[in-house]
Amino acid sequence: MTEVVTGMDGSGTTAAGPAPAAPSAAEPSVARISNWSEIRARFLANKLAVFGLLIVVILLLVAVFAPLIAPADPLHQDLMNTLKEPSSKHWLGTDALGRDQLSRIIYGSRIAMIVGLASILLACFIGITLGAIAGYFGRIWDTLIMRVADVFFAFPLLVGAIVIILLMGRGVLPVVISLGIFSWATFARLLRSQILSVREMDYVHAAKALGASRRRIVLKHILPNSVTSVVVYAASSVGIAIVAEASLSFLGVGVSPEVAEWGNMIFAGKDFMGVKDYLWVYPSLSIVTTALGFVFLGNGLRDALDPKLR
Amino acid sequence: MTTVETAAESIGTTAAGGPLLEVRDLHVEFKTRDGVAKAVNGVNYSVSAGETLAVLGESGSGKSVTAQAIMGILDSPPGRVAQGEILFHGQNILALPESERRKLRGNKMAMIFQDALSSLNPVLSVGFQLGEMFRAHQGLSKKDAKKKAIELMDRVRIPAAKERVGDYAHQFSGGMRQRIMIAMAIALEPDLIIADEPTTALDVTVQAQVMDLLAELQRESNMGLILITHDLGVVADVADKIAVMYAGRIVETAPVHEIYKRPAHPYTKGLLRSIPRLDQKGQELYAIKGLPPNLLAVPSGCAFNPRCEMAQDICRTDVPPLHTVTEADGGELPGRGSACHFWKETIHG
Amino acid sequence: MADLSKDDETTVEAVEAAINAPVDRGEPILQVRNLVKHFPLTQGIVFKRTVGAVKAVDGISFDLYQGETLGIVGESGCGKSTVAKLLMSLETATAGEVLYKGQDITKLSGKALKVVRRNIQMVFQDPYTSLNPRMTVGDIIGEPFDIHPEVAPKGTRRKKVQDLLDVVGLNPEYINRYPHQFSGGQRQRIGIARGLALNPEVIICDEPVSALDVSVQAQVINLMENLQDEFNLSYIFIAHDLSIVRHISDRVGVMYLGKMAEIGSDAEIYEYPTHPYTQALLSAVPVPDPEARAHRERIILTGDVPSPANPPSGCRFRTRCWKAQDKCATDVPLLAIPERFKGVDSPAAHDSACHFAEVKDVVGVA
Amino acid sequence: MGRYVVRRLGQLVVVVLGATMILFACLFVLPGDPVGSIGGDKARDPAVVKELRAHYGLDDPLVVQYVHYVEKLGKGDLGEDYTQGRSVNEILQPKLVNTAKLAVTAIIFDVILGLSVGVLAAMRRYSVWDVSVTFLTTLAVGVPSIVIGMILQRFFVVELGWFPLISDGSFNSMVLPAVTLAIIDAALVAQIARSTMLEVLRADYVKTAVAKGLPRRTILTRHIMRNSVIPVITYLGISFGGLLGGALITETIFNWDGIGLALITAIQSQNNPIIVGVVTYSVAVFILLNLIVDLLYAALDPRIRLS
Amino acid sequence: GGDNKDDKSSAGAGKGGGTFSLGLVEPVSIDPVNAQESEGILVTDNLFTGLYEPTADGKVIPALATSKTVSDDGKTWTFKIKPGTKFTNGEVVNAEAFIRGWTRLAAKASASDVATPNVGGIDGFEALQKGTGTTFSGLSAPDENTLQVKLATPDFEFDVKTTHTSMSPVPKVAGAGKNQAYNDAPIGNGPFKMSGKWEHNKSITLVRNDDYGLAKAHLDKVNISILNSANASQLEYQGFQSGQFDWARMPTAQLTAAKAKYTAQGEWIQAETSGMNYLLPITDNGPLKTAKARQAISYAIDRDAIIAGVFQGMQTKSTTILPPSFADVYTKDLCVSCIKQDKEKAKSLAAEAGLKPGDELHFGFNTGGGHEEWVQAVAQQVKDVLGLNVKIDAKPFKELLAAQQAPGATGAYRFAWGADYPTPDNFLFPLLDSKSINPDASGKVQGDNRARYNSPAFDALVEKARSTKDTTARNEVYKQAEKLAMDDQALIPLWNRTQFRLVNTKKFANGAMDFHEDPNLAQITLK
Ligand SMILES: Nc1ncnc2c1ncn2[C@@H]1O[C@H](COP(=O)(O)OP(=O)(O)OP(=O)(O)O)[C@@H](O)[C@H]1O
Ligand SMILES: Nc1ncnc2c1ncn2[C@@H]1O[C@H](COP(=O)(O)OP(=O)(O)OP(=O)(O)O)[C@@H](O)[C@H]1O
Ligand SMILES: [Mg+2]
Ligand SMILES: [Mg+2]
Repeated sequence: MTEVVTGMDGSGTTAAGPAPAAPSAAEPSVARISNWSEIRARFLANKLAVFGLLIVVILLLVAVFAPLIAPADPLHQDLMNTLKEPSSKHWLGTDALGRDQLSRIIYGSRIAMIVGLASILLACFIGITLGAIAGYFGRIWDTLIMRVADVFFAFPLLVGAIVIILLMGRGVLPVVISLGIFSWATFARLLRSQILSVREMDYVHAAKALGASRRRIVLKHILPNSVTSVVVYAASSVGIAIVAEASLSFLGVGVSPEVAEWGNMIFAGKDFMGVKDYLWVYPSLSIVTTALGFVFLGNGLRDALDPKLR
Repeated sequence: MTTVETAAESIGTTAAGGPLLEVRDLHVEFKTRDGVAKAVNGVNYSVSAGETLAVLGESGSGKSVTAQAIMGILDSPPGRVAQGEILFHGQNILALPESERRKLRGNKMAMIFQDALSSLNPVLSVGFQLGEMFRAHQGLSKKDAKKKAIELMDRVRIPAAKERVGDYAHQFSGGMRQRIMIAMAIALEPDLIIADEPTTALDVTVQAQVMDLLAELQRESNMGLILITHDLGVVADVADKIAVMYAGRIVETAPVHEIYKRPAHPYTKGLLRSIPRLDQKGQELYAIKGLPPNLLAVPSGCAFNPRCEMAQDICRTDVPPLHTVTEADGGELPGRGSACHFWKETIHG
Repeated sequence: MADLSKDDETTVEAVEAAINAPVDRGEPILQVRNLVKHFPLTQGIVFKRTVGAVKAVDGISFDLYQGETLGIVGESGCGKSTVAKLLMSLETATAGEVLYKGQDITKLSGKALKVVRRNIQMVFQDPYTSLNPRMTVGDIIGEPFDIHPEVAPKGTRRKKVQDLLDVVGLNPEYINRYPHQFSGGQRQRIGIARGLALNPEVIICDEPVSALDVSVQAQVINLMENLQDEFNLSYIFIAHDLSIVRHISDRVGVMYLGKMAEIGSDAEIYEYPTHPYTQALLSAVPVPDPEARAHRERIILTGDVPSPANPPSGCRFRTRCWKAQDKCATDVPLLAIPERFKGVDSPAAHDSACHFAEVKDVVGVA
Repeated sequence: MGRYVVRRLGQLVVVVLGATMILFACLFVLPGDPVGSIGGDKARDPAVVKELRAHYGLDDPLVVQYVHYVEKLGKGDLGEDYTQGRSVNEILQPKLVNTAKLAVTAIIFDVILGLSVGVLAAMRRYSVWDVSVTFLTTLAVGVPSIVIGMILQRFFVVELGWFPLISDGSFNSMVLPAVTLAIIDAALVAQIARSTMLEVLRADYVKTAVAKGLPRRTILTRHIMRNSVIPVITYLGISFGGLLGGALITETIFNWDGIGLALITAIQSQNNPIIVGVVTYSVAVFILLNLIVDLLYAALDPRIRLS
Repeated sequence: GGDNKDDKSSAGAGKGGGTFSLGLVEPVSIDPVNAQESEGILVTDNLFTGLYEPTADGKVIPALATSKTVSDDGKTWTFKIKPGTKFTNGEVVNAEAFIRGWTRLAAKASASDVATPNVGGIDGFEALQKGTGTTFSGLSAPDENTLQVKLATPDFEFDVKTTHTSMSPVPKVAGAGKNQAYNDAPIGNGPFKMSGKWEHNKSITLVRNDDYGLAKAHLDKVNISILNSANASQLEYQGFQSGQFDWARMPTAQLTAAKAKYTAQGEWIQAETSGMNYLLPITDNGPLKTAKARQAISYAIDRDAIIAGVFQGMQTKSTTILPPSFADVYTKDLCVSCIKQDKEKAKSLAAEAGLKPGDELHFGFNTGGGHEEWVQAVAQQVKDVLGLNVKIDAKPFKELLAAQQAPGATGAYRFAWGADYPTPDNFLFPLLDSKSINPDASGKVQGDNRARYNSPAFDALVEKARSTKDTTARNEVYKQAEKLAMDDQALIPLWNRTQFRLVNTKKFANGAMDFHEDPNLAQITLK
């Protein structure tokens, strides 16, 4: 998150870190150090990152294999067994329609993953494209894009999302689109400020001096060196998007209420606060865990993607 | 200010005559993710009042870390003094409690850093930062402190000091900033100043101005000066004696005149030979082969051995102690030492 | 950006033909004429207004001959790097010409410029920021071949990269390593290898060794000299360390505040400097010889370098010059052989932009 | 600097126009007839409907409506709302004040809580304290504020009875909503404060301050805190948009009569003038706030010149 | 409202004084001219007293009226008004005050939502609505305390309509309908009066009217906190629990727990009110066009299971269109398909109606009303039994309304109807009479008959009932009409509108729910 801020005011610190202690060049390493294996090694050395990855992978697996894992159909109502406390039969109890909570949470991970990932991917896509244009081409593009970003930035996320959803109707796609559309501005700003500093790096001049095309300079030199903070921000935003989606459900504009989705579950369960707390506690925990997983993963990725960090 | 005479105040009044500062077998380590980096490995040197000791050596050899250990401003964690003594006016300051050491800093010993811009707080006016010294150590009022700050700025020849006392670091040129750093160091007339590469970031003409000023101020108040640098030219200009560091150790010590004439360590020798000279246009430059050592994996034996042309088997196994260097006839050379198994061959060969 | 119309096609061919013509040793390969670069000082975020200009380079002329090394010295901010960038067309010149084999490269763009860029390369000061931290050494040195595929057929590239590593004295097996795994000196070698990849004729070195330790600096300088001999390169060598410049250069130009103060052969500049600024500069260089310190006369300048946004009138050095007179404030001294040395067969008779030029030996050798 | 402020205010106009334009485009292609919402849910006489449409200019093309809106906006008039026929300004201004009260209190919480927690974490880096701060702050961001708010309400209002349920404008009734609103930002502020502190702690000028022999306290307050607070302020400026989003939920839970609640009600009843009004206000406030942040920024950091 | 017959007894029943607090959603209006929903009515009913009043169990009792007569043609009504009562500003309440109020209600400028159903039948209404006239030609005051009403069409239940709060008298200061000062602080003749003005979205405070012309209230003061609709029942309940409110609704989810907790203390109020919950089928279009299809749906729903599972037994199944509180006409089990789920019957009816498994059925409901659960249960049952592809469509209320009104709407909608006054006509005519479809040019339904039920036979029966003077006979006709509509399954009854309230019995006595589901403030006494 910090990167966001320092990025915002344009004082992002991207200068190459201090000179590392001289590497042990004594023994020529013959081993082919591939890009990925090195990143992987750095990543795996970071316990928190691995923990985050574990959470995310488990969630993804759960989402993909929900039908195999879930003990029951998340939509199956059993009106004779409504509001049953957690038991061996229903590990996390049943809701007001006698649906198995555990199964709903398991299926809910699908929506969470889709909404969380897709909306952030969308925001990233728009934000990175526009941020790159603004940062690299500067001038009128910069002014134009940044003013538009200001507009979106000043527009409260939930408000924007609600309007779009009213426009498109309820459902997963509108939620994804609206969250994406109203969160790209941060990505664009972040990337732009990073690019502004990377743009002046000597290796960019070197590539220009070689006669490299703009495309090449942007794609090979500028973007890879400016997206890390975007990656971190994106990862932490996944959690924010999931929370926002849950809030939309609370405000009655999320996905359709029968859908097994964490926000819906919290929304339905909140009325039972103090009576049947398990109804809102477990879905809330699911959201928190997911958000934590992505944040850890993001921070880990940033560290791993940076070959300088050791 | 206080009635109780603290240890720090008593320092400086006792033990006159001996060296001002003596570093004995100092070891400093840093815990890093990849292991313990032994940045300083048994450094010995001393400075007397009015004397200038130049500490030479390439990047990462431990010059700054030693200085920081003396000042007590090591990054700790991860750094720590693992072993050794630092005697200031004969008293081991490493044994003092932090509150006592704080009173020494700025007051009895001061430090000038390499990069003046980043060493000055960007959001406080330079006058304020200068005055702070007097407020913290002498309890002066804000107004008096400001007056003192102006005096100081005058003293380091900052034009229009009165008008500029409220300016911020970024509003001064590089040379002026460094002069402000010097002003800060001499503010309380300390006994010892450590200047860590004070001019590396400056242009030659400005560097000359600043070095001159520093030398002059030192002479005026008879301070001990430790000048850290890797510029042999600067050393030749101002130093009285020299200590050369390599991989966390002192590899050679000598009075300034001696070392240029007769280096007693192959590293020093290589260093001197590899400097291009303004007054000569030679052929190919001499170059020390190989690379500086990795502190996480310092070569066994003499740390310089992989790069040394004279290296023999013993160099790969035994760490050479700092030999006292003698003339060919056996007469001792005062102040000279070399940590080379083959110092004789080096100095006489 | 370039609109490659038909006219441009012919230009490209013309340029290609021109630059493929060999140049004899001792002939000028690069001619710089009245080069000017002003950076606009702007205010405002939405609507930018120009409120002035930083006169980073303000009318500079010199020649670079085939096979020689031209050193350029001067204090920080005097415009050295800007000159380098102009020569590389990394910045667009405000005025003036840079003629490479007679082609004005400041007017070229697109393909034609790309052709020229094959022949002029650059080595940067900071070995830490001049290599993309996310590319392997192989990719960095191989990038020129990706950009100019005609230079090396696909299959041969890896080999070529390894050869280049060998040439600059690095183990060819390092090809898959990342820049951060190398020391500063090694990184600078990688930068040099990248510069050499396209077999350029001219290499512009912007302070290539300033960031290196003395013990490593010599290795790099030696390498550069060897490469020059081997590949018949012409160097423009920018530095603020006058000793290094003297060591490597055949001719030296001294810059002050966007202008060339003095230019001549190395002996002329170091032993017979006629411009006061050159003299001050040389005298300020610390000499690694304690014997010299007693009998060296040093000229300590007062004051700081003025801002290039608002340079002094007349001679730009006059605010710090001990010889300055009224004339210096009004007349801009031209870079030419000073009146009093004209026709004199002496090393002092070289270009110097001072109204009161006179020889003063400050190095103490001659 | 005066010029700078003027230009920033000019920018405000541009952004407000942009935002309202987007909103207009969205709102008026919405399904449903806003006139249906004028008054209650009852069916009404077509003649009346027609007249109402004319009164609110709803039969004009979108562009004309927008131009009318902008014209009025220029005079500081935000139009009339649909349900009560009252001036939007008149309706929203007291709510804006209420929300502002809440937001300011929340921001004060943010700063006090976030800054102190973050700074402590940075000072005791790698300690149990530091790790738990990292963990808890991440946690706080991950829990929907609905849940936080309802837990607080249940516990402190219903169980303990410490705070009134219904706001009476007193500070006491503001505590819970403000805390709910503040929690996420406080967590983020703590994270930011922690990492900038770590950066500042390593800065050379801190080393200088230590080398000067200054007391720890002085170093902390004068040299460290002041430099660390700048990114925090920036963050608070830009987080305002999120704050308003949070206000939607907080105000609903705590029945706080602010613009968030007004917005929710307006959205549910398609009371477009109110929606547009709220967004206009909030965008304007957002920009004004960031202008203040910039000025503050310049006041705190002399390197920044506003020109 | 007050009850003039129990004057003495109620005055002596409890102690006076006390402040009663409750939470309320922001009313549309607290000026009778546009008061319409239970929130607005709560306030206006206590600020104003009209001719007649409804009782909680659906009877009509006189308030200021001392007698009524209707002509045999059902077109002329004469009311005698209790003399000498006053508005709180001292003005006398006489026939003129009623004429003033009703004229104001009908005036075009007032743009009242409740004018047409209440005074629409009076001569001269058209002119007022169009703005061409300023006086109500059908109203006259033969003397100070006599009000004569001439109707354009016969209406033997006009007296019932006068129970509506909009039919209150107003003082001269009321002025035009749109009168911000009066709208926000109405001056009336009821048991309470305003203390200060309406603080929008914040509060309304009432204090006792000590000059009230009928039985005086006991409470000193009523504090009404205005709550947001999205969270109101939650807030009310929490407010009650924490002792900040003396009256509260509660979220459905908390009903069981609340009942268990508060029954013992006698704080639990439960009543079936004059409201009904239905599934509204669109009868002119789409899958539910035929009566058989609608019956199939009705049979497919297991109301008992939903009541047991979702409502935890807190609702009562309904089998009629009219609410049980209309005791005179109520005929249990009129809706045969409602009595018990019958999957086989549902399937065979569906087959006859041409409803095939996989057919799409649109099912709309509004968010924010706590309907999510049972809607899903109903949808699931229909899906399970008939194999229909039920598409749940959740929308904010206004949008749902628009969707129901839209030309070409199909499927079923959640629907509930509460009576404005206690007469079958108030259900049957607006909901099912073809005149209440009232489509505009585009086909958008403007009336309340959004099921678009169109049966000439039904219309004729309603017509007939309206022109029957004798109450018992009239009720018989209404019964017939209801049966007809039920046989056509014009609406699908689900459950009665059972309402639950909590009232603070530690401090107060006599608290109960009135006809509009509001607390009977005028009767509440301090303990
Ligand atoms: N805070 C730290 N954490 C880890 N290692 C450190 C730290 N500070 C210094 N070191 C290590 O200690 C060694 C000695 O550093 P030092 O700064 O003393 O070198 P130096 O001789 O001053 O070099 P230079 O000429 O570049 O200033 C270096 O290898 C450095 O990596
Ligand atoms: N892009 C730019 N915009 C505005 N001013 C610039 C720009 N680039 C350089 N300058 C200014 O032009 C002047 C010359 O800069 P240049 O980098 O050429 O100096 P230099 O001689 O290379 O200095 P150094 O030795 O520090 O590298 C400086 O005052 C600098 O601030
Ligand atoms: Mg150092
Ligand atoms: Mg430069």
